[in-house]
Amino acid sequence: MCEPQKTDAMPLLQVKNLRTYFHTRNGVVRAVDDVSFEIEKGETLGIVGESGSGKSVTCYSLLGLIPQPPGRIESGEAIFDNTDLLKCSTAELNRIRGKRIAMIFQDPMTSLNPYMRIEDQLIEPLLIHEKTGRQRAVELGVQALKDVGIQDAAQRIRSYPHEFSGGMRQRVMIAMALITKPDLLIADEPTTALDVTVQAQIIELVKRMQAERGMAVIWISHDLGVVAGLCQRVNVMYAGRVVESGPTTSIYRSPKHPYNHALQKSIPALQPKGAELYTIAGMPPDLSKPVTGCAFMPRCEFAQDICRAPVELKKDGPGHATACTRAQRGEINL
Amino acid sequence: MAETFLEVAGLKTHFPVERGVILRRRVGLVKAVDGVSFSLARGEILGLVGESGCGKSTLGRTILQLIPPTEGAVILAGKNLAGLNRSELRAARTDFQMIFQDPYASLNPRMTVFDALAEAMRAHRDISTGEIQDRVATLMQKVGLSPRFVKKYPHEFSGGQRQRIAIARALAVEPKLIIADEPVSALDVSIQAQIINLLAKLSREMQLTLIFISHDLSVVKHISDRIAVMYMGRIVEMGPAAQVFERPLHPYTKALVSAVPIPDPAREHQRQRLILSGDPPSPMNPPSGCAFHPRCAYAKADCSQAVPTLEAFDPTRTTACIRAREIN
Amino acid sequence: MFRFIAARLMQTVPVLFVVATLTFFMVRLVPGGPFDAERNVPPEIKRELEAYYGLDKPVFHQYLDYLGRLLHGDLGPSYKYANRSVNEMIAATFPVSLQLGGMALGLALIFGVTAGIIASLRPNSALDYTASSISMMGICLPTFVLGPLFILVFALNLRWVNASGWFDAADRILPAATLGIAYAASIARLTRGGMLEILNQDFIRTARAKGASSTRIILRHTLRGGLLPVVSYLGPAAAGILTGSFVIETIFQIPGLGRHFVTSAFNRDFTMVTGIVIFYAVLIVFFNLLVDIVQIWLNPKLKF
Amino acid sequence: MTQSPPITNAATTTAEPGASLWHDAWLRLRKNRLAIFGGAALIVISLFCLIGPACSPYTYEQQDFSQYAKAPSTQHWFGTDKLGRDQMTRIMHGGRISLGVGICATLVSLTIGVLYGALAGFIGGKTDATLMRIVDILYALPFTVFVILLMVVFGRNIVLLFAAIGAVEWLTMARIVRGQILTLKKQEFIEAAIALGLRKRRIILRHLIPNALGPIIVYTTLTIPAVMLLEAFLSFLGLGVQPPMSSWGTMIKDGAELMEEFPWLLVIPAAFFSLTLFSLNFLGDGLRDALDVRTSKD
Amino acid sequence: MKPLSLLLILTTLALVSGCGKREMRADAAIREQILLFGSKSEPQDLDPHVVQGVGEHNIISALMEGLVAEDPKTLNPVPGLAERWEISPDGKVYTFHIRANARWSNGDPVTADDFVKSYRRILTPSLGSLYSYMLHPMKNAKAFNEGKITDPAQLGVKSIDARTLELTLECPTSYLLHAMASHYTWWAVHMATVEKHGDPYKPGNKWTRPGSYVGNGPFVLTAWVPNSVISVRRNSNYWDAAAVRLNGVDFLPIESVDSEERSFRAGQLHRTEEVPNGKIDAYRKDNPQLLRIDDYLGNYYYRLNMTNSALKDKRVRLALNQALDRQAIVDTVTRGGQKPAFSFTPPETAGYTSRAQLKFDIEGAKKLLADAGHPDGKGLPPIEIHYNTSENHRAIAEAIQQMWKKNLGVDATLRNEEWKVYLDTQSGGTYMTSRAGWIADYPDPNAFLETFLSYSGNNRTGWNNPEFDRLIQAASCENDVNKRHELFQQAEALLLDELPLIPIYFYTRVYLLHPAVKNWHANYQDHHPFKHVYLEVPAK
Repeated sequence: MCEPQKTDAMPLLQVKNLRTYFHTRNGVVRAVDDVSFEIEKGETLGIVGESGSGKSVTCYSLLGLIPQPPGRIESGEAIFDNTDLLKCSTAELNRIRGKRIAMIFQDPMTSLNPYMRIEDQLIEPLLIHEKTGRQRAVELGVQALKDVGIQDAAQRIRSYPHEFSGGMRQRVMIAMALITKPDLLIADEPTTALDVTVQAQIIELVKRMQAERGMAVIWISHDLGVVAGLCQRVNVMYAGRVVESGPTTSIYRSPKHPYNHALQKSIPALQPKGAELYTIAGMPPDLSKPVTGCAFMPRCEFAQDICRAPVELKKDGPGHATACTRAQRGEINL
Repeated sequence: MAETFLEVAGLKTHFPVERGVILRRRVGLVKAVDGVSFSLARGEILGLVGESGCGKSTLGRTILQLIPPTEGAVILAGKNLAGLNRSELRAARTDFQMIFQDPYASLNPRMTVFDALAEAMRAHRDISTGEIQDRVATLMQKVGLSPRFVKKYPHEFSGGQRQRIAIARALAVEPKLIIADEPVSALDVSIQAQIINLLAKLSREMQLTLIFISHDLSVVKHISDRIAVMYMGRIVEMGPAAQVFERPLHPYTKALVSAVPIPDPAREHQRQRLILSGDPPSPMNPPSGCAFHPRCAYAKADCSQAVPTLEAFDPTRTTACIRAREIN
Repeated sequence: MFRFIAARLMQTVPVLFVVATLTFFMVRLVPGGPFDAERNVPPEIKRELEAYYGLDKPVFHQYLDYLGRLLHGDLGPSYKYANRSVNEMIAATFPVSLQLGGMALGLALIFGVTAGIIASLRPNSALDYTASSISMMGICLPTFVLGPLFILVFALNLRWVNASGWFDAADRILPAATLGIAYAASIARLTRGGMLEILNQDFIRTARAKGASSTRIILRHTLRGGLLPVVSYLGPAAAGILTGSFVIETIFQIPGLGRHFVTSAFNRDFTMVTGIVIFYAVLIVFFNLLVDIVQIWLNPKLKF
Repeated sequence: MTQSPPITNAATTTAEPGASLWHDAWLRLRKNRLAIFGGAALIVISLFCLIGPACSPYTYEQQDFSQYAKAPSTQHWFGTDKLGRDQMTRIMHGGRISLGVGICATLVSLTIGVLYGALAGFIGGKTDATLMRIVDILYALPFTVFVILLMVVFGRNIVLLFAAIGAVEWLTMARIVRGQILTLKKQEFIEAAIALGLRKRRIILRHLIPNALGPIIVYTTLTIPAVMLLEAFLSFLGLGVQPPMSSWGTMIKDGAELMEEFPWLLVIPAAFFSLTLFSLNFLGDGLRDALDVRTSKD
Repeated sequence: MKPLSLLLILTTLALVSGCGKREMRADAAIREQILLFGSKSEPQDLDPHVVQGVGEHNIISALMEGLVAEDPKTLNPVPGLAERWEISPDGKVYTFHIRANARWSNGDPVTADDFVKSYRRILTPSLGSLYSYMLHPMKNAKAFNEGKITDPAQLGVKSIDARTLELTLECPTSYLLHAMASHYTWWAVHMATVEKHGDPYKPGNKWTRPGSYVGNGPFVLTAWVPNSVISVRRNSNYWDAAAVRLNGVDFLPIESVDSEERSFRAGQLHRTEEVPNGKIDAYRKDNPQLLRIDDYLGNYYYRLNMTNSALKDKRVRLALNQALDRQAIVDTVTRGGQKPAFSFTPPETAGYTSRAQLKFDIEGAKKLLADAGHPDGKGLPPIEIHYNTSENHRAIAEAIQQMWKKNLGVDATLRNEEWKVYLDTQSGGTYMTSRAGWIADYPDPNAFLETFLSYSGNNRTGWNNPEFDRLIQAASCENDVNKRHELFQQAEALLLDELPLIPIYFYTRVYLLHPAVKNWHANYQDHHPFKHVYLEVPAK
């Protein structure tokens, strides 16, 4: 159920204490475990983390795209324009999805329906949400394709996805997401499957569209480099939790959390050539086993006994927060 | 530089494009690899970069004779692999191995690590069970895995561990050349570093010649001695890794370098980015002349005339651009 | 497309040739001839008959004769039904089987696809299990149980329809239902599997993210791909179903090709058997072709 | 930090036993109640058929004309048939035949189909086209004539029946396996096996077929009931098992015509048949889910 | 469980909505005087000179008539197309006088010449008539039929004038009139029509299609849908059309006994060919008025292969025979009122009953077997019972297998073969014991006994006895009925003593008949001339 809330200076989207668990045969996997963040109108938020860190699940939870079962949203709220997305019925959610919040996905090869023409998929949001006449919708669709830089849009709109390259498909996805002029675009690793050259194009495209339309963007990526150039703020996630959050510059220039720090040290691009790369020992924790305390502790070179105690994300600078007990105590300085 | 260990000369791999379920008819020819020549010294690491579809994986597989070459020679330690018959080739495979991109797909899910490694060892010679056990244990340790896990199945390992197993399997036949096809692109950032370190160490310790294929220039730069940049089936630039990365000669390499995102907001915002427009052209219908000219910021009328050849720019570097000297 | 069809038809020729050859010799290998009867046939008479039908010539000679006639589309005379030709008998019996099979196929598709879709909407729910169990029952109950059961209830007790024969429109109902149920069950399973496969694809998530309703997702996004397995199943199935089922045609006393074929095999009506096999092979080829065309139409990735 | 062994405690060298996919599959299967029920039912039915006759006071062919088609009673739990034979004993024996035909014919089809399909799929190209065309041709051949021919050429016996049915059923199996192999062939581990210089035979037997086992097993569990039905159909034509032996299929067929007069002659064998079929289906579905690599990843 | 519960639910439904049922086809047909006749199998053809089956007889007898017809009750010869005939004292020359008003269905008069031409046609070898030997009693017919003489004029048939036909025989043949009345091979075809549709002396002539068919019987062919229905309707040109009460007959070839029975119950048939034997009891109990069990001129027996070493010993054959409880077989297995057979020829076949009778004597059988060196079956190889695929044959074989096992300790195996394979095995003589049956073409002991002539193609046991051959040959030319029967008695006694066969039972015809069918009389050939049959709504 949607409960309209009366607040004035609300951010565009405010997520509080989101917990999404998967109830699998092998136990409960705590994919997202108490995540809170917010995003203002027109802002770009990056969510960074390794695979399995819960960054995608967070966003899927918001739009009700978690397969249920086995997934279940255990708690939390996500207030979007006075509406709690997590408590909406499917019908209510359907009015928001694709209209006010749009999403693009990691793999453009599989995210477009191979059995439908580009045209039909592209204009579907218009037909569903705006009751646009088909002819008008096609005109808008052609325009949208032109906007994302597809030549011969009027002809190519009749093609099937497999006739397009990966980059072009991702452009189509973007055109499709933006065709209803949404307030928020959630991009789930949209460039991971693409070549660097195409990735650069897509990033430029999203930047441009954002500038033109003033929408907010949540950009999920495992690539620190991509996020660095694009986002104003970044959340770093590890094992289903946000471990560090802050303005992009401070996240990169003055990392506070050892995980964030270690991650940046292991990137070849930032290291001198030929030098042995920094590696993080061990593996991410098994999320089906409950983790008390800091989830990164077993791999952390700064770990001490105190890290076994529960840790919270605490503010430690202007717009910056870290979830590291020792950092919060000022014991480590990276 | 030491003597030549691997020489690839005028290698071409062309695929006919056929249509029709029954009445197969050739509708075109994809020149996936179209005249590639280079040579490597023993223990050298060559980075091979390019966009997807540029032919770098096909080149790798053609060198290893997993795909029969259309033309050209692959001379490994004085033996032309392209000229071997089937049984000779099978026997020769102990000299060169491949590491694949997807560690989930490259291991047989129904075989234990031990079986996979033992099979590789037995493939070319008879050795006793005891010896196999010893060697498997050594091999496991070499790639950083505990020998205790030899009886486990691939699905019980993480992606990074699987990639180590795949590396161990490749090493099991004691090859001299390894081609690693995007070995880290399916792995998480923190795991990537481990695998890169491992490959670098192995190459160093075992005098392995390594061809490291990747689309990620920053990774390639880090590990390679030299870098070859491929575009549309040809090498457009080749040279020492640092030089290619710091001061690219070919416009395409420039674009490639420029497109690499830098995880530093300040640098990222400052730098001048050269963003290519459009996608690579269709390999079935390549542009005339320099294949890159339609996307090239420096293109002139001449560029669509003749296919530029790979020419020496300075003693260590070669490039295939007719305007190389003008623009650099 | 024209070239595709032409090429496929060209390919048929060797297949038919091999089928015709194999069958020709196979039926002659089986003991017993067309003119053997319980009452001894005097050898002189048998000789005359065999001479008339050319059975006195060396087998290879007969074979060449047969192929010669086959080229003209003549499948020869029936040995058993003295005044009829094979072409005539096929022309008389095939339309009946075609009609029966067509109706059965229609029923099977309607019920099978519906049940499959329903089951796929909520996999592993009570609804799914119900739909699956019903369809499994269709597989479990052999037609020779189902047919008599239907007759008992609808013809003998309710008197709604006839117990046998192929005269009124109402005579079509029971056999078509009996024949259709077994196929409906398989189609339901395939549909369920196909739909689930597609529903797990990324692009369905895309559609949901667009705010598409479940109905829209099923009808517009899933059905086309989800039905592909059904289509490829239908090729051989249709050839089988349309050429008639011996059991059904026997139970319901339907003058179709299936019963006629088995009877002919038992009668050692060589020409009839060979003729029907060739006809059947042509149908199989035809339906496979049809299925390929439909698949190409359904799946944009395939090209002629 | 240098090259770090990511797995701690590398001290001991005794190998830990690995959980094979089969073991994993078994663990998953164990949680699927329907599949376990199916498996248990199959075991119970098999034991009933195998051990039952030894415990029965009657033999399957022993006729008692005074007991003409009697309904189930304390004396004959499942009733008697038209020759006054104890139906329970006949069901046990019939089960042996039906299950035997089902399993043996399926094994025949499995062996031929898997090898043929794997060969066609792995070699590919012209060989594949030729092999598959042969399958097409065999599909078009009349099964009835074929079986009569086999019966006649080799004489009638039950082994032949298995062989005949299996020899027909393998066609579909070959197609399925070929399809699987075609997909598997593109997997990197096959390329790796080629790169290792393994022999073709080894690649097919050790790498391809084991990985196609999932669909093969599922199709096998579907083939068994199909074969049992086919046996009934052959009996319908008079080509099935040799009297006085009977199979469930022939019993159902005979019972179907007398369902009004002597319903137990249909209902009891049909119940056994259906139970077996349902059990096989549940087990098959369970196995498919248990062996599915995709589910095993999550 | 499912079928039963489903059945229960549906039956309840049926009872609830039982009212307002459709009118049954059979009831409508009674008003229309159309007989709905279940005729088992699709006829090979309707050309009386080509076909061979019993089923074809029913249809052809509606379309054609012989010179002599059958009395509907006794089947004794009565005038048919011929109004009268004379027989020469030596019994060798028959002269028939054809009715003046006998006409073909196209209006042409029936002439003596039609018969001459027809008999020439059926005896012409190239036609390949399977049943032409029925005419062999005619002078020179056999020689002509076998191609030994080619001049048709030498045949013992000639037209004296347009309406007078003279038949000359080889031997006096006492059953000739019976044969001419009951067997279609003796009937004529309209040669002009046959010639119009193809070579009359070759098979495959298409004159027998609806619209082309020209007959001289009470009905004409109006429709023929293969495997579905053959309709005949009143022939206004029939000489006795006024006496015909049916408007027509629909023959429905229903191969499956069970389907046929269900069709009868669903009101789609007035008469069935058979009754599934599992259902006979139910009818006997609940609907005896529908069930007909008529004695039938046929026997069911087991052939014993005389070339088989185990069966060469007469004592073994006798033992096997004496161990059979025939009464139990007919009571429990066949259940159709069949008579246990203790002789080969059915009792009262044209006034003949075999004096020699076999017996059921287990102790005697055991002793015989022991005498033969096989006490309790020891040393005797398993007796293989060969039969063709059929529920009944199987059940009987299973019962006999049990009896031999139980009564003699002899093992038996069953060998079931598909019909044509079975025939092939039979004629190849590669069986041990084998199920067989024989239905007489005409009511005479000869029809049975001649099958065991050493040169008969129907013998198939390898048994040959010159004395037997001599007796049968003598009987066939014997004009005196008593002397003739005595010869048969001797022959049969010889046969039963040597026992190359084990008679099991004499056939009955078990079928269902709608009570509305009138003038339908039980008789041992199951012939019910349609001319006399009519339908009448039974009084409620």
